Amino acid sequence: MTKTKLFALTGASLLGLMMTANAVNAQQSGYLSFLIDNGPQSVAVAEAWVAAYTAKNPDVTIDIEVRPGGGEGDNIVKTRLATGAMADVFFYNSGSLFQAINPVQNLLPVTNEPWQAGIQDSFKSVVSAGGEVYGTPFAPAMGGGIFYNKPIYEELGLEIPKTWDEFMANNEKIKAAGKTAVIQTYGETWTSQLFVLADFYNVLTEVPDFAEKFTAGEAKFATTPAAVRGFEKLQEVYEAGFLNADFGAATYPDGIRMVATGEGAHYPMLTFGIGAIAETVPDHLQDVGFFAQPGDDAATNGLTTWMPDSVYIAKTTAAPDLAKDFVGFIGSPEGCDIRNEAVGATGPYMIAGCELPADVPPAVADMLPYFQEGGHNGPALEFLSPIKGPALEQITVEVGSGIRQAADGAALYDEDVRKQAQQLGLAGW
Amino acid sequence: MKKSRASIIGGIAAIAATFVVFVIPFLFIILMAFKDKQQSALRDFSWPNGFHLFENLYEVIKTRNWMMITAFINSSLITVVSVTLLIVLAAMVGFVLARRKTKWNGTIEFLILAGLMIPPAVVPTIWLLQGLKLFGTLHGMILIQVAYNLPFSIILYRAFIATIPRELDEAAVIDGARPLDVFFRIILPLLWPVTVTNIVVQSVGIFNDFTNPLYYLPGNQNATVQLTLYNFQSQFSTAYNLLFTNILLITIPPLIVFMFFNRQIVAGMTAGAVKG
Amino acid sequence: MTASAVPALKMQRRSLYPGWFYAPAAVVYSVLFLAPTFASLYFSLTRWTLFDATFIGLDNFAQFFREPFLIQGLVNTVIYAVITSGLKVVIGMMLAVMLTSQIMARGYLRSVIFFPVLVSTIGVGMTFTVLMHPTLGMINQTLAMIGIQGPGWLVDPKLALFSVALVDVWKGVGLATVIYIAGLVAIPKDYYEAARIDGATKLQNFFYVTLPLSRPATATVITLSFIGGLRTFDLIWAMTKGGPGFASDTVASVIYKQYQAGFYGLSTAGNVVLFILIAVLVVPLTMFLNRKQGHE
Amino acid sequence: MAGLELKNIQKTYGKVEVIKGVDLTIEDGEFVVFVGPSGCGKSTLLRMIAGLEDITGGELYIGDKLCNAVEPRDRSIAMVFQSYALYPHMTVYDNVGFGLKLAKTPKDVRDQKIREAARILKMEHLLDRKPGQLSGGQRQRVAIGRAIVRKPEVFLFDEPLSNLDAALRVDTRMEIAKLHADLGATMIYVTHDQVEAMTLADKIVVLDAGVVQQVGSPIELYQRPTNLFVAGFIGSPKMNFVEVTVEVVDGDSITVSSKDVASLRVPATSAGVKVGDKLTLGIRPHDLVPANNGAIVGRVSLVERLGNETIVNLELSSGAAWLAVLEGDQPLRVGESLALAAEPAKAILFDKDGKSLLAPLS
Repeated sequence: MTKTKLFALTGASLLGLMMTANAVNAQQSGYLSFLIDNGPQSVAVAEAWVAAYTAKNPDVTIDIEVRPGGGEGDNIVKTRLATGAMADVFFYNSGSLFQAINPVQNLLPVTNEPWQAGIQDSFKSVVSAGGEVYGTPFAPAMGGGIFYNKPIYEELGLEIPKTWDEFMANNEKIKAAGKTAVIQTYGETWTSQLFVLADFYNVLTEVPDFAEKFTAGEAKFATTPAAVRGFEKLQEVYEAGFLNADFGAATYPDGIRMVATGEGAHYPMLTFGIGAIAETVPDHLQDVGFFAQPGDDAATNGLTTWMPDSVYIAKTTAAPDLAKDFVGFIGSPEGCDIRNEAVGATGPYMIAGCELPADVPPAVADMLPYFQEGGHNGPALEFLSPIKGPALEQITVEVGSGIRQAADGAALYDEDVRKQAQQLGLAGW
Repeated sequence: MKKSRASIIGGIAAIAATFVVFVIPFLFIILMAFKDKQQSALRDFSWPNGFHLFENLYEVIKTRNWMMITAFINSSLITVVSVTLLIVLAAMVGFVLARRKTKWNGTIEFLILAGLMIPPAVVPTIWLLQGLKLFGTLHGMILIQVAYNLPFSIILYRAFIATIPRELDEAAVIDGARPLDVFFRIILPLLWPVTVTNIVVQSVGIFNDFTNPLYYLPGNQNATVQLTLYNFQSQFSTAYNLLFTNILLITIPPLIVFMFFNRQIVAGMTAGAVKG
Repeated sequence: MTASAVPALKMQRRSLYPGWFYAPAAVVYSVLFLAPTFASLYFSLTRWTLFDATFIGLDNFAQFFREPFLIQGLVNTVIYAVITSGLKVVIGMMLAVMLTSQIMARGYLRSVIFFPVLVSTIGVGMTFTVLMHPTLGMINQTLAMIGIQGPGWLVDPKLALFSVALVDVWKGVGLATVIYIAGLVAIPKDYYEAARIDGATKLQNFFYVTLPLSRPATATVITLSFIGGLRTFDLIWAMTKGGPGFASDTVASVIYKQYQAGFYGLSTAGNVVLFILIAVLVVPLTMFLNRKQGHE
Repeated sequence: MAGLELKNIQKTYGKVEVIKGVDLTIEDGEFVVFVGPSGCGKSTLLRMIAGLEDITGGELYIGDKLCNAVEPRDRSIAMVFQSYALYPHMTVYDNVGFGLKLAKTPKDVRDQKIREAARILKMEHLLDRKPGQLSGGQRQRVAIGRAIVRKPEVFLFDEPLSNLDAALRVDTRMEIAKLHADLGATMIYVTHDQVEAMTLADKIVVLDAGVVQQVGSPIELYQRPTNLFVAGFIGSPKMNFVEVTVEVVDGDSITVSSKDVASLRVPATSAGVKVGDKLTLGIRPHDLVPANNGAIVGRVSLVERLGNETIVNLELSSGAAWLAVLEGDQPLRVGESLALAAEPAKAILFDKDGKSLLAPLS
């Protein structure tokens, strides 16, 4: 151990006397607080990392704090940062949400830390602000596309669709076979955005400079036909009657279960869902495949990708050296191995030296070609532009359940975006 | 007799209706708490396959490093201290407000009504608590609960104090009482019926408060019982058996308060709320 | 000797009702409630990221009123408040009449009706979200058994707000009932006896004695549940988060969404709007209820 | 023990004058009754003595001490309230002992004093009860017990009997009189009931509209009221009044007459009175006797036959309504005419300001 001498304040948290972690002089005590969201995978991974790290450094105590996910969680992170009550190390999104937490003011830069050498530049670009890098990947990269149930495809002899028309044709056959073609889970509204967000690769193929123009306020969803397509696709699957009966109330775990067990054929989702399948319906892990959301041209078929979430160090931490060491551990190949062990592999890592195990689930295997030579992929809009309207998920629920027309929804979203852009003080709005 | 038969039928109908409307949802919660994860995921009103209550309870309590224990201690502390403060402070205000007519009474009553109506400005409050070094502390949370719930308590008290004859205060003064003696030895004991109402309504409200601790009391060591519900309803999956076990568990303290004061609640309401 | 010749004697003795009794409550209330409320008036005029605030005048208010969902939110809020307080008045009164009569199992009935008051709003919301699931929920499964296709309680945009309002009534009617019981118990028996001598039927008894004489209780129930309804947030958030889409948004949930999105100035402006809405509706209502009371 | 001295005591609420400069001396050990119609300020005056109301102007001495700014607890007074004001949540024992407890009297001394007071008032058996379990009379007793236990120098009673029924009222009245005799303390008693005033008082203070009308012994007030108000207020049934005209004025008497009254010569001071002046004649109902050639003639409008006496309502020809209380049973009939004679020595004349024109005592 090359670290400063550390000693544990074991059980300090049990006393319940400490008001906030940073109120304690942790430099000597070897204490860190680590704030994550309450998804079971986040918890499982974080617990595994902490266990491994403290096994190597027995004098360190790391307390895992859990917050809600979603918008509520965003709020807690912002509030705690603003009030100086943030945990030493915390997990949060990269991309536009990262920009919204005022990183330069609130976070500790890690640009020149040794482990950053192994991090891919594409990731660094979405956790950088003011010329400094602040984040370290928490998870592998993700794709946004469509999970499909392999047994149904085999049973009906279906091909992986390369275009939206093929996809709809498949749906038609599945429906004709008396099955649910497309699973939607608006009981958790965030899941409703996938058809729009995962269509962004297709937008980029038609309008390569959409993101820049969008950020500058020059391109709008409603007036860019390629961008409206996402909303239209949402509307089409609803109108064609492809959806599960309880789409309005079903939740994400329901969707995961349904696509895995064959209660439905397609589920638009991010690939981190593979982890959830592995945990909740492990027997059906081999039954789930994945493909990118098809566009209009089979030749340009490609995947919209999401940079992983990231871990950051709060500027208010009382133990910056210890925090950096811990984050470096997460961002090392050893951290990846622990992750694979704890929750399985869900996608390609952004860290040099991180290997996927040989026996990855089929959905992961389906995803890898998009990242390899000859594959097509492009980042989601939230990594190219700091603007993401907060009401998108409500709007996509409306469009996806026939309450609002696609064009109308796109226009409404533009309005929502305008508000966000103004709030960020961007030029041109 | 015809009349009594009608009332028996009416009684049975009432019992049956309330059973369906009010009891079945609770039975549902209880049944869910007895199930294992797989069965609970079906969310139906079925008999549990096997008895899983104790393992669910154990799971709920030990989750997040025994967070439930911390949460119970915190919530109980917040509830007991803030209700005590509320009772004393609100009764003091109600006492002087009911007894002493000054030109300020109108203003004070306006502020009280405003407190009932105005939704608290969360963000500025956080900003202010931070400045006072009260953000994220139990003290801060207690004071927030006191501030937010004062108006309702004052209104209950003021209405009741108006029904206590002023001659009692004067008799006490003649007996040599100072204002504090009058208040604590004469008035406060006489307010008991309204105090019961206050204890029940406010302690249940504060114990069950979800939003305020969410904003003003971040951090694991500060968890309150309502926030523990989040442990099982996450963004990515819901363990319904544990969620409902949790709901069941955190309903016990308000239930105890209710059983203690059940008989006296109506008396307090008669005394306070209705005469207002 | 005149009084004015001995001004020293006019010295006030200490009041029996000292003003400093206000002080502890006033300090807590002013610092933690009034000060932030006044601060919110300023912050509502700024673009506020929590990290810094830029003064932008009335832009937030303009933006807030431009919110495409705000008008619906306003309408929803009023509908919700009217439905919940109206049902609580009617059902609470009926239950109270029943529970003050010679009905059997009174203790059981009263406890059962009051019990939901004790459960946390979030717990109730989560429970009913499960019960109201369109296909798996117990309610619709029971309806299916008798051959009725239950509606999508929380997922039908026309129904969601009403479903949440029903749950609100379910949870809150116990308190209304207790207030009414208290009000009914306080009505002197003489009135009923006088009415009986005058030959009043049970129904007439109710309309000419019970109803008018329980007006103070009605005023309390209406005021509390109406204000509660206008401010409602927990339950809506726990059950629909304002959805589907924006179908069950209320002003409070619109405000919260702005807050969530980090539009702190905008959210604070919304707070001010909500306050004005409540004041505009509740102040005349309380004045109306109290004036009627004065005529008694 | 202590007497009281009130010097030009005034009380105003805002612009309203309630007590308009009261001067009064109360001797040590005296039983003084403040009497007057409701709203006359008698209770206010008592409360100012108690220290429950601030004194707007003037000086209040209790013993030799100027007490305007003295807290009630330091005035050595005790008070019995109209509603008794017993603390509902305390037992009788604690009610009686509350003042001692506040004064930090040692527990054993306190106990002894409480039991002593209970013995005097014969309420030892009530000590463990709460006020709610007591009858009106018992509550009254406890309220008095609470007053005497502290051995104050001045007792204040604010209409203490008005919440009791008639029979109990008489009994309790007598007990209070006895208590005064036993304790020998100064007592100030407020009532609107002139019977209580007459039976209890050493000295009656008649108040009206915040002004002392007359101070004196009960008999003095009955026989020699200084003005129309006192004459009308003291005595039951009320004194009869009628307007008369002066016929003859001589040294120590005035002869008056009117439509209703044939010429009547009344002993009076005649200074400033001229023939032809309008005066008011007052005659008490008990001082009228039937006489065929009586000076006063009226028509009987109501007869109340009580056996030992007969109360007759008369309508005089001017329309004035008079009362006469006649000895024994008088079988009068409504509508018949009745002539009454009055003993001139008991009639009183009042000038037009209401001041009585009593002849000086010989």
